[in-house]
Amino acid sequence: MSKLNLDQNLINSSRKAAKKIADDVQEFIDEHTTTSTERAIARLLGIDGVDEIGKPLPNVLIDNIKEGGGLERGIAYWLGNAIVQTGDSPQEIAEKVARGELDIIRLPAAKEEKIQATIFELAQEGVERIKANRKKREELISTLGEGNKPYLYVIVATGNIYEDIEQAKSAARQGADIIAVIRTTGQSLLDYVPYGATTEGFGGTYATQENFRLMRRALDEVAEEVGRYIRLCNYCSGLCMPEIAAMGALERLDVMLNDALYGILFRDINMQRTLIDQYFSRVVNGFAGIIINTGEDNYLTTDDAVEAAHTVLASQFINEQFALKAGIPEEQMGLGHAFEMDPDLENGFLYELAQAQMAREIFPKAPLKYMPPTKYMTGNIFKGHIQNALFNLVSIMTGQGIQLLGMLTEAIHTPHLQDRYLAIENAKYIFNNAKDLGNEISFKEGGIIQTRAQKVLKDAEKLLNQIAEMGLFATIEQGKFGGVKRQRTGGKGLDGVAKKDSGYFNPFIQLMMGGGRQ
Amino acid sequence: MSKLNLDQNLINSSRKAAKKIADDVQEFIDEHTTTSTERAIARLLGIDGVDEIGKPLPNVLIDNIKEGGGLERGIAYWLGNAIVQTGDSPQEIAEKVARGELDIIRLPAAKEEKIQATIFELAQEGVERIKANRKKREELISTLGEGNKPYLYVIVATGNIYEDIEQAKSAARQGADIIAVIRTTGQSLLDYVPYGATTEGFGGTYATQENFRLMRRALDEVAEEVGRYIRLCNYCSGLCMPEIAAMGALERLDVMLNDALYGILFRDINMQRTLIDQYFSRVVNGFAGIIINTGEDNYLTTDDAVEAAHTVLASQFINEQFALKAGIPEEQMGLGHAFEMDPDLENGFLYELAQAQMAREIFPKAPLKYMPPTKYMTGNIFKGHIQNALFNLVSIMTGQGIQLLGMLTEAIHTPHLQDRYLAIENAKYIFNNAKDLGNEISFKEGGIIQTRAQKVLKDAEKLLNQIAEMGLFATIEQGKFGGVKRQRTGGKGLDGVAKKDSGYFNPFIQLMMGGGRQ
Amino acid sequence: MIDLTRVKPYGDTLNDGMVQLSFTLPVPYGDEAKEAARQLAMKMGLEEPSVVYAKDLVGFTYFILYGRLIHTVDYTKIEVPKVDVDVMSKEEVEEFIKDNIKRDIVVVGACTGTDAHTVGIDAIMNMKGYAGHFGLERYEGIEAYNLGSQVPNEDLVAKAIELNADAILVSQVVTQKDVHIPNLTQLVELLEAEGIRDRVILICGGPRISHELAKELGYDAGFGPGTFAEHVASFIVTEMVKRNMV
Amino acid sequence: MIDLTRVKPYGDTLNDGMVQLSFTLPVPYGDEAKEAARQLAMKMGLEEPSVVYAKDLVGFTYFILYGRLIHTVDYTKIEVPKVDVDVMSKEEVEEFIKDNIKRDIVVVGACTGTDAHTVGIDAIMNMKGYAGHFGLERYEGIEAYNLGSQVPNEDLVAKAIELNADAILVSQVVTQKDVHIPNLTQLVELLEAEGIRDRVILICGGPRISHELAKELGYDAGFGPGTFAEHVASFIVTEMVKRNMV
Ligand code: B12
Ligand code: B12
Ligand SMILES: Cc1ncc(COP(=O)(O)O)c(C=O)c1O
Ligand SMILES: Cc1ncc(COP(=O)(O)O)c(C=O)c1O
Repeated sequence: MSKLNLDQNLINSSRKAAKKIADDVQEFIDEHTTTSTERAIARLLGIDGVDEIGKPLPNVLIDNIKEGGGLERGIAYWLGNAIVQTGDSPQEIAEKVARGELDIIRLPAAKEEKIQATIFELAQEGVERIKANRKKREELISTLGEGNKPYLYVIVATGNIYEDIEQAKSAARQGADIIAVIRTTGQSLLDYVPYGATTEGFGGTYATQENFRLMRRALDEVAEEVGRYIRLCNYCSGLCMPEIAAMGALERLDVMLNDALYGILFRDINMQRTLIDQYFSRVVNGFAGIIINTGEDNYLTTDDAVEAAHTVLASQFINEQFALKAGIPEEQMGLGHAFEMDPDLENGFLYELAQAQMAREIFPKAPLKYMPPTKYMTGNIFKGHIQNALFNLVSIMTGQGIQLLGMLTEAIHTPHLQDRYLAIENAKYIFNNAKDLGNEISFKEGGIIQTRAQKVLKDAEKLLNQIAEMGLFATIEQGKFGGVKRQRTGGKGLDGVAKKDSGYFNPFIQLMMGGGRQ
Repeated sequence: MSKLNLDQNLINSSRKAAKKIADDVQEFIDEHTTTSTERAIARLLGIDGVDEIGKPLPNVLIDNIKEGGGLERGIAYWLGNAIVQTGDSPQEIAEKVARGELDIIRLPAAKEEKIQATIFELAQEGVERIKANRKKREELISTLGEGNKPYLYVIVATGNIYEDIEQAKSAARQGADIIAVIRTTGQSLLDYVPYGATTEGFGGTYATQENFRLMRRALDEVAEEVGRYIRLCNYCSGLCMPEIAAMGALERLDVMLNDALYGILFRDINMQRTLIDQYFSRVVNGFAGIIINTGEDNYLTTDDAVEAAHTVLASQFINEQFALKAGIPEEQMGLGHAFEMDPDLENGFLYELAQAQMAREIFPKAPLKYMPPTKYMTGNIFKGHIQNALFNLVSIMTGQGIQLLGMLTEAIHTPHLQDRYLAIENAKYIFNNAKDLGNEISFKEGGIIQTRAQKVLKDAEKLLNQIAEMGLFATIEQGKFGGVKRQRTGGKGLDGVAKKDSGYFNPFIQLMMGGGRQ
Repeated sequence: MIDLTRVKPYGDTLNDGMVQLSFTLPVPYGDEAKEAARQLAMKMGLEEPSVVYAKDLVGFTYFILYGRLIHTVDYTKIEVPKVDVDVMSKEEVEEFIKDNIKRDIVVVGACTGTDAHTVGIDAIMNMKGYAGHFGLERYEGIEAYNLGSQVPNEDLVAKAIELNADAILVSQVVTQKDVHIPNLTQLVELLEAEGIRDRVILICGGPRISHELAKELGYDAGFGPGTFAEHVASFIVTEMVKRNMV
Repeated sequence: MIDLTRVKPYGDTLNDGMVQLSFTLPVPYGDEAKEAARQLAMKMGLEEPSVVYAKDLVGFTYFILYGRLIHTVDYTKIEVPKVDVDVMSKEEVEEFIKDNIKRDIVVVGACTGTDAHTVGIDAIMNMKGYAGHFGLERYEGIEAYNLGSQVPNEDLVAKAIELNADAILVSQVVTQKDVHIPNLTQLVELLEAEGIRDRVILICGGPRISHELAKELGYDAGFGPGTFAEHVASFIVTEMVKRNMV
């Protein structure tokens, strides 16, 4: 039952336009691959570790085929061939390449079917491991239980995985349901994933597979202690989207920041690269049962939350379609939005309520990811704490899925132990004290709230149809999202994009999309 | 238009019962006077100052007639007679009595009509002075303007009137609309009003006429500066209710704490004394255009806010009737209630909303005085700041009249300068950001909110009819309000009660109630 | 690893010393005001103090600061005087009285001086109790007399003598400008003057009362926030046996 | 009366010294933890420190305290280095350029290093500006080039040389663990190595940047929160004339 009286025709038209946008781009995606996609495949086939100068073996391997001009055919082919020819395991092959003992592109070519069979068998192993993780998660949730929605999501960001673990455990004990380990500043621009446990980051901690593993273990321990499954979140964005998805799937992460456009707009990553990368990353996330979080909130840090509200909705529609293409069910679509209006705005609370309720009604099954006030947070921690309280109130009134808790020190530093405690206390208080408020109230016909939501929907529908007309690439070139303009061939990482040749194959797309999930 | 679907029959029945309760008590009141009522009359007739040992002249005078057995006839008579006989002014007479040069009860008796004429002329002067104050207030409001409702009400309580002035001015600059000068602890038990400017109080500042004057002047100054009339509030409770009303009327106070039952329950003042005292104090407040604030919030500090909610409503009905009897228009009835439920209560916010909306609908014209969380405030100033935010939100959603701002340090100390600033900021933020929320929403038919309000009304109606049956005195003896039991002849101040004799008269009742107000 | 002999505040890294402060200075808003705040923070031993917020309160300026504290505290050396008693449940206390005291004990309580905050003493003494813990009135073997609020010390002492009280409970909630100190002290003096100080167990309580303070003032025990009747009862009965007041 | 040579925090009475603090200690919750917090507060120079709230964070304890500071600060002796310029409006700046510089001036800006927070530099440079104050791009007589985010210092210097820039604007928002300090320092070194340090007006800004810090690091000026384009423009044009860069 709609509280907002939204026009279902506008919703349908928006969704149709978004589908057209995604269809167009998907054609382009299907014809291309990237270095990071191939590295992710290598990882899923069991390759890990670094060479003697610390370069990750997936990079070593993909650089090897890229330099040899073989990126177009994809690592699955080359690795399969190498296995057939040498009888070595993928890891052994990678190590040999690293030591300069092998150039896999120069090996004689085995039979196509042989290669495929070999690779598919190996791929199946990776897939099984991920399936097992998925099952383990389900088991733990069914035995331990889990928090109520909105899940309380907090970040840790000390830069040191061991400190992060202390902070994360403490947060779980206070009531957090999801722990996100923020990445060190700039990691998204690294064209490789660092290796091993790390203790030196700025404003965040390196995303590495070992760090994932350490934190996963710590959270499983504390979950037993508090009797509630604690979800682990990391960032599947930047130049290594698909690789991080692979690592997350292997280490049983539960939530991933994963947006089709974020890297383009906010990290100036080349748009072709990001769009191709996001596809495979989402296939993996979807299969692994990972909830993705899209980053529409970011638009509002560079654009105005009142004026640009429709771009958030438009982006949610687009992200939804890209996610569907990658086989992600609605229940795993943590579409993003944010409480980012100027607190001095008269009736701003009503507009925020309208926006959040609108998202809820348009994406009824999605565990919407709601982001707190950040831009208008100041050093006034007392006022900030109330801004966060109103944010929490809107969330409980509109049934959001994931609540990224606002920190009263947002404008000052990454969260301290007590900041997180106070944030959790804030949310718990309000979620409990106003538990059924949403059910209790309805909005005035034609009032401020309804009118606002209807306007935002209408504007989004218009924008989406414009984009469908002109294409996503051109739209971004014109700066329609977040007020940020990017060129089709600009930004970082374009050199990692290659057009697939006819012999290209990626076994995981088939295994993960093809009903393999049961 | 009712949002709560309240049963109008229950409201009517409650009001009728409350009227019966007040009628019964008024009969008793009309037959009695008190020392403090007589002292108030003395003050209104122009008597002020202290004797050589610091005893206020109004006390000197009334003690004189009381000791002489003349209290029953009232000071107006004795003073009138003394003026007629001596030709002195009231002040001169009081001074002579103080010096032991005169015993006004032993003077020969003049003619009744002569005495009355003399006194009424003098009384008329007092009345004119109050009328002028009233007019001055209206003028200032119309030239300077005033804050929007809910008025922001803050307290100052340094113990030192000069520090209070600094704090009050600063608060006005931050946006406060009403400044209440809290009284020093225990003043309500003094059977006299201290004299002069004072600088030593505990948890509050003595209410003296000079302190009123100093603060009034300071607030008028700052009002010019901020372009907004700033109201001054004090406490018209305790053993000197009518006197403080007189002082407030003379010094243009705007708001007075003034409850028919508070002194009985919370200061253990004799119930006969308080009920008689409240009557004349309210006549004066009403005439002076002063908004009274009743103290139903106090019940919830000693009783449970969920269970005792109906006692708050019942008391509001009773206070309304007593106020009507004293000629106070609804627009001056700041009936009290409070946001005092345990913050850990599931859906507590909904119950608070129900209570506040109910008060709004039942007393549509009253500038309801809404009191903040106090009992469940803790040393956790951060959580406390959000408790106050929710309180502010309920207020703006339900159109309260006067918002006593919650202090984040409520559990720690009387407010510091910055506590008040933060409280004002909190309220302003929420009042503006959720300005029209109340207009925008309606409550579910038969939902938690409606059901709760209906239950509270029903329980109040039942209680009021019980009280009407058994009488107010007996009800209080049984501890129905605030869980506090008081005996009819217990508590402080009974010795100040006297039965009027046939020659008794109080000129001000006639002048102030008798349409004298134009 | 944490060195408990040199404990420091913790923000997000061990020994980072992070502390938040806020205060108002009676100086006009501006860069000089902020610098004054910073300098005060440095005098407090904060490194890199940072004024994260400053608000003009007209003639006054309000500040919020963060900084890193250089001071440490030796946690291993800390000893806090505590009420030294095994807390019993209501039933255990009742059993204990039956077994060891063998008569009803008399407890008189009040909120004294000008203090009118009865909720605390009621929580301990009245039937209903507090947060689900019954009050002393409901204890078998305890006769509890709650005199209420604003009771002069003289009246309390008179009542204690009249009832031959075993224990006196005093509640003090208003502590502004330390008003409770002379009031609490005067009670001890009165009891001594009457020569009955040793014959009663003298206990005070309230949100700002600690056992340490109570002892200093000459009380047998002091109870702060979070006290329930059983804490007080356990102390009284154990102490009575210890002192041979049976 | 206030003695400005001995200023103290103000709660509700002059010189009461009232300060609020909060911090976490890595020790388990309990009376000893509270005492540790109190002792730290005393070391900070707080009299009668009172732990008004303590929360068990399991292995850690969070505290809120109040106390009275004994320290004072001499307000009359405080001097804060400030950007010393009369701020002109956009129109006045444009006039000033026309009258005194008589050519277009070139300003290059960027958010450097790994910092991706462009909102601040955009606020100063882009057309739209900030809070109703237009950015430098819109100034007649100013050619503004905003290079965006995550710009390596090398690229910035190269661009400045290419455009023959009169002023370079650098934004630094991420200051965690002082990452901005080496980055800002390196830029100065690069400019010196290229021999053009004297030929440009070098300015940095960001929420934690003060003029004082900027000067220390070898910049001509530093701008913090609340800066608008006109502040920066006024400084640049005034300084250009002062340095005879016309
Ligand atoms: C309720 C209340 C009132 C009610 C009291 C009603 C009543 N009959 O008790 C009313 C409205 C009347 C009131 C009035 C005033 N109040 Co008052 N009040 C409060 C309030 C909101 C709650 C106190 C409370 O009930 N706490 C709940 C009880 C259960 O807790 P507790 O008292 O700490 O008791 C526990 C323990 O301490 C212990 N305990 C307590 N006593 C004893 C005794 C013994 C023997 C033992 C063993 C244990 C024990 O056990 C209890 C249970 O665990 C507080 C603020 C707050 N949130 O704390 C202000 C507060 C206490 N009040 C304050 C003030 C200043 C006043 C006034 C003086 C203001 C004025 N100038 O008019 C007046 C005057 C009262 C007077 N003459 O004493 C200040 C005190 C400041 C200070 N530190 O000195 C406070 C802190 C508010 C503030 N920030 O200004 N108040
Ligand atoms: C928006 C934002 C983002 C956006 C940035 C989008 C964009 N394109 O700018 C996104 C989401 C991308 C982001 C990401 C991150 N952020 Co961020 N972000 C913020 C946020 C919410 C607001 C910053 C802002 O826009 N302020 C508004 C502008 C107008 O203010 P300003 O920058 O101070 O600018 C004014 C003045 O300082 C001055 N000024 C600024 N620059 C210059 C330059 C010159 C020459 C002059 C004259 C003046 C001047 O003039 C401006 C106008 O008055 C702040 C928190 C907050 N509320 O402050 C966190 C914050 C700055 N971010 C933070 C962090 C840690 C990050 C990340 C590193 C987190 C991570 N590990 O992923 C990432 C990575 C970013 C990176 N590589 O740099 C921290 C920094 C902590 C610290 N003290 O170091 C903050 C404080 C949040 C927090 N508490 O953790 N962030
Ligand atoms: C979708 C998405 N990915 C990633 C990030 C984190 O940014 P990065 O790791 O690129 O610094 C964010 C931050 O908001 C985001 O929204
Ligand atoms: C009606 C009323 N009068 C007076 C007071 C102040 O109390 P006193 O001055 O009696 O201490 C209050 C406090 O809540 C009140 O509600």
